[in-house]
Amino acid sequence: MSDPRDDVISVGALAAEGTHSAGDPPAGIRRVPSGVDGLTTEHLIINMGPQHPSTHGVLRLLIEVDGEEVLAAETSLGYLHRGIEKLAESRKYHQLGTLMDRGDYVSGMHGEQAAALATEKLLEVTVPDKARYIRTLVAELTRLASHLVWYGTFGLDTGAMGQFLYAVRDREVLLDILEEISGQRMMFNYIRPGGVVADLPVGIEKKILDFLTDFDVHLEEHHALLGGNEIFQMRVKGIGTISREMALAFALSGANLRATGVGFDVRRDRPYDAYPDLDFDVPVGSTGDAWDRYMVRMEEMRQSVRMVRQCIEGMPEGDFTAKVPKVIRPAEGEVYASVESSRGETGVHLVSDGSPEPYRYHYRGPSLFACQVLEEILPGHLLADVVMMIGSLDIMLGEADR
Amino acid sequence: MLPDATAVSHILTAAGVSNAVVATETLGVVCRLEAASVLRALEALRDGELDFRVLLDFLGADTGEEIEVTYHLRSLTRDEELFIKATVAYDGELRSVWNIYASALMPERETAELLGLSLVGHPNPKRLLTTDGVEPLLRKSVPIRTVEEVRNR
Amino acid sequence: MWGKGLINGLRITMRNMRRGPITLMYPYEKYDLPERARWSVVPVFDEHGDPKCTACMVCVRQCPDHILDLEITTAEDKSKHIEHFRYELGACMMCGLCVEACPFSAIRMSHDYELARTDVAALTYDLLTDTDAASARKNREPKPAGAAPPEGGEHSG
Amino acid sequence: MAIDRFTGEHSVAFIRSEQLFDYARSKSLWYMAFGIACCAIEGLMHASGPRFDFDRMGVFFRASPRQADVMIVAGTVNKKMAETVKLLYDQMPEPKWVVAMGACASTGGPFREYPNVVLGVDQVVPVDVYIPGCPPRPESVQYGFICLQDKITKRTEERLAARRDRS
Repeated sequence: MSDPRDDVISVGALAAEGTHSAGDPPAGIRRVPSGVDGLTTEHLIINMGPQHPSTHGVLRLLIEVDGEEVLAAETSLGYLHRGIEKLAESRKYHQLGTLMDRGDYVSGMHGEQAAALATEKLLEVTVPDKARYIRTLVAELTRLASHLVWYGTFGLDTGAMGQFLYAVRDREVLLDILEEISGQRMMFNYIRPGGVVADLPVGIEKKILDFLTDFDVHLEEHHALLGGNEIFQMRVKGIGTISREMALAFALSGANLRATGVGFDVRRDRPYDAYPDLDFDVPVGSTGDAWDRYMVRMEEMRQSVRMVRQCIEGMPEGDFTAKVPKVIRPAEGEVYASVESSRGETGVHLVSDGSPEPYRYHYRGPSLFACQVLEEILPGHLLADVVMMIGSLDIMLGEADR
Repeated sequence: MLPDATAVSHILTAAGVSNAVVATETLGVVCRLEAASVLRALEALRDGELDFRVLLDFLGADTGEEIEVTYHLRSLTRDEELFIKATVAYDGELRSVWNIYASALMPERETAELLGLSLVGHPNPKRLLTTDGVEPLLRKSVPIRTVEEVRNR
Repeated sequence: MWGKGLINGLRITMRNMRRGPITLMYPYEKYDLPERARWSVVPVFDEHGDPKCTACMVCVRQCPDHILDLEITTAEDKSKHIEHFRYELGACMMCGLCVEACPFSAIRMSHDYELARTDVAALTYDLLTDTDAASARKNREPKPAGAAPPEGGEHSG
Repeated sequence: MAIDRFTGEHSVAFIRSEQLFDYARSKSLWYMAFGIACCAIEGLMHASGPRFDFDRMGVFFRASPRQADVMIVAGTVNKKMAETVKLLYDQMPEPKWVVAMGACASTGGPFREYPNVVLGVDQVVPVDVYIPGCPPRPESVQYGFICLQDKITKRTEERLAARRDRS
């Protein structure tokens, strides 16, 4: 292994190439120690996780440090390996949602949507317009809920506490809405092949719009509270820079990919459900550091608010589900369907052999690919920045381990 | 979305990959090759004019007779997707493609472990998800727990 | 300017202070669960107080986790008697698939979320024990036709 | 002895030190957040959030097992994780309690058919309170802690009764 000091990232160079305008770190603050002359230090291996408050689940990192500088890191997964893929082979098609909910457990709707889309591709059914809109509506509400978790815990990693409480406060209202629509707060089991389980409850539109009116204000406050804080900016700017080439090589997706400047969004480029009818922007970053990922996710929340409004305005009349047999027996075949979940491209690779259960069910969790890139970006940073990088990648171990 | 099948086979022939079958299936454009030529084919596709720069996903499946591995490639410049399939025997070796696509690092470890293959040419061919002694769980011959077992735990 | 963000943050905190508390004092006040909320499975009884379950086993087959189990005995006249309708609360994920599948609405998802148990044995219990299935009662009902004895229903015992 | 009248079970003025300690313990259950999966969001994040406010009950988040009285195991425990659960449980000071939160920690839940999943955390460490639900509401967790408080107070009474019988 070559000396990791060779490719140490220096902040000065980044600030020069980056397009950040406001709040560059003050002069004299060096993020990366350039090594202490004349003193030999012994390398230390620090075990972080699997039970650690800021690894966002059960990620385990073995970090080799020299003083405070990270020399190498190894990611260890599998502490939440529950066999979603294996169990899906013994589940019927309409039961797949219960497993997918628990894959990426913070944005359950997207998992259900991916499973339903894959099954519909095999079945070749057309989903009614109303069902498409309801699905999009709940998926965007879930994205807001999921990004609020990321926002709250990302702040906790820096040591901030207040914004976490505000994020949870807003999320409570969202979860109440989602509970009223689907029946549970996190494991919705709402989206099924062919449509959704039940129509939207009466009067929910008003509740959602009331929430959005508040949330417009709250979101700007969230952004000002965390993103406007100089301490936070100093801690995230120039941290964990992922180049465009690295992002493509590691197959990153979602906000992590868009922060590097690649504007690929499944909602826009592989449109599904009601997204072709909606008007929304895909935010992209420029340098691909933690600050860009933060900004992209904040902008995504604004776009989600826009999309929820459009869904409510354009909600068509009609059935909420297509006619789908009770026991789904799709024809033999193999399909891939993907959705843009909160963390990236959640894909389902489904092989059917004509029986009521899938033959092979593969779940592409975007977090698995984000976990891989950690090994690459951690070396050269300080130990305290490790948690910032994990937080900024928004890793969900449920879908990495599956 | 769908790449031109003739262009794909043209690139593969130019790279010296013989008997590759390119066809359009329900999945998309699927290219079936021998396991030995996967590395060469992937390298040619990545650097070729179709520009498949991203290995979006990697998975293996137990077909009952052998293991079928699938490489899901995506080209962002041309907005196209391609699936490469190859088969490996049960006691066979899975050749790592990590130096062509870095995103294969962990999915390959996972596939090798859960389907009981040995991983060759990988920088860190350890188990990823399970502990030592756990059977290759994704194989069809390895059963899940029965209803009686889970009820009388 | 250095420090502008901090002052702005304090201003936001002050604004939030004026928004009033949202705390739910749980043991003393409870949140009104919405209509569709799904918690533990409970049986549904008809107006006579008899369970509506017909022991058709659809819910048992539908449950992805195999947490429901019906032990039935069938009499000569094909009527079913439910010995045990076992429910593993500890493994239930409250997905509602059994309730959706039930053709007679004989089970429903209750709103009871205070489910903590200190004893592991209490995680598995019977929803119904030693009762006739509804279909068995229906078969039998026309014969007595309003006479007093049918209430007893002790044919099995 | 005349002094027995004042130190007996029904005395108001004097309380056994054990009773006092257990009363104090039951009102300040500091938990170690063993958030593994989905339940961590509901039981640890939302329960300590502003709406449900676990701090009201004296239940407070600790990141280290050395400072904790209760371990909330929130999520699926698999064979790889089981060693860590045991390790962290052993590090907690006595007296200690374990709350199995959610279906997975109680019995293995939706994933119990998978051979890599441990059928409930009680196969690894002794569990005091099981909270069914997938995931349980934050109120369910709070109810579980009320059950645990009852259990702690009852434990003292039982122990004192046993000692009285012996003497």
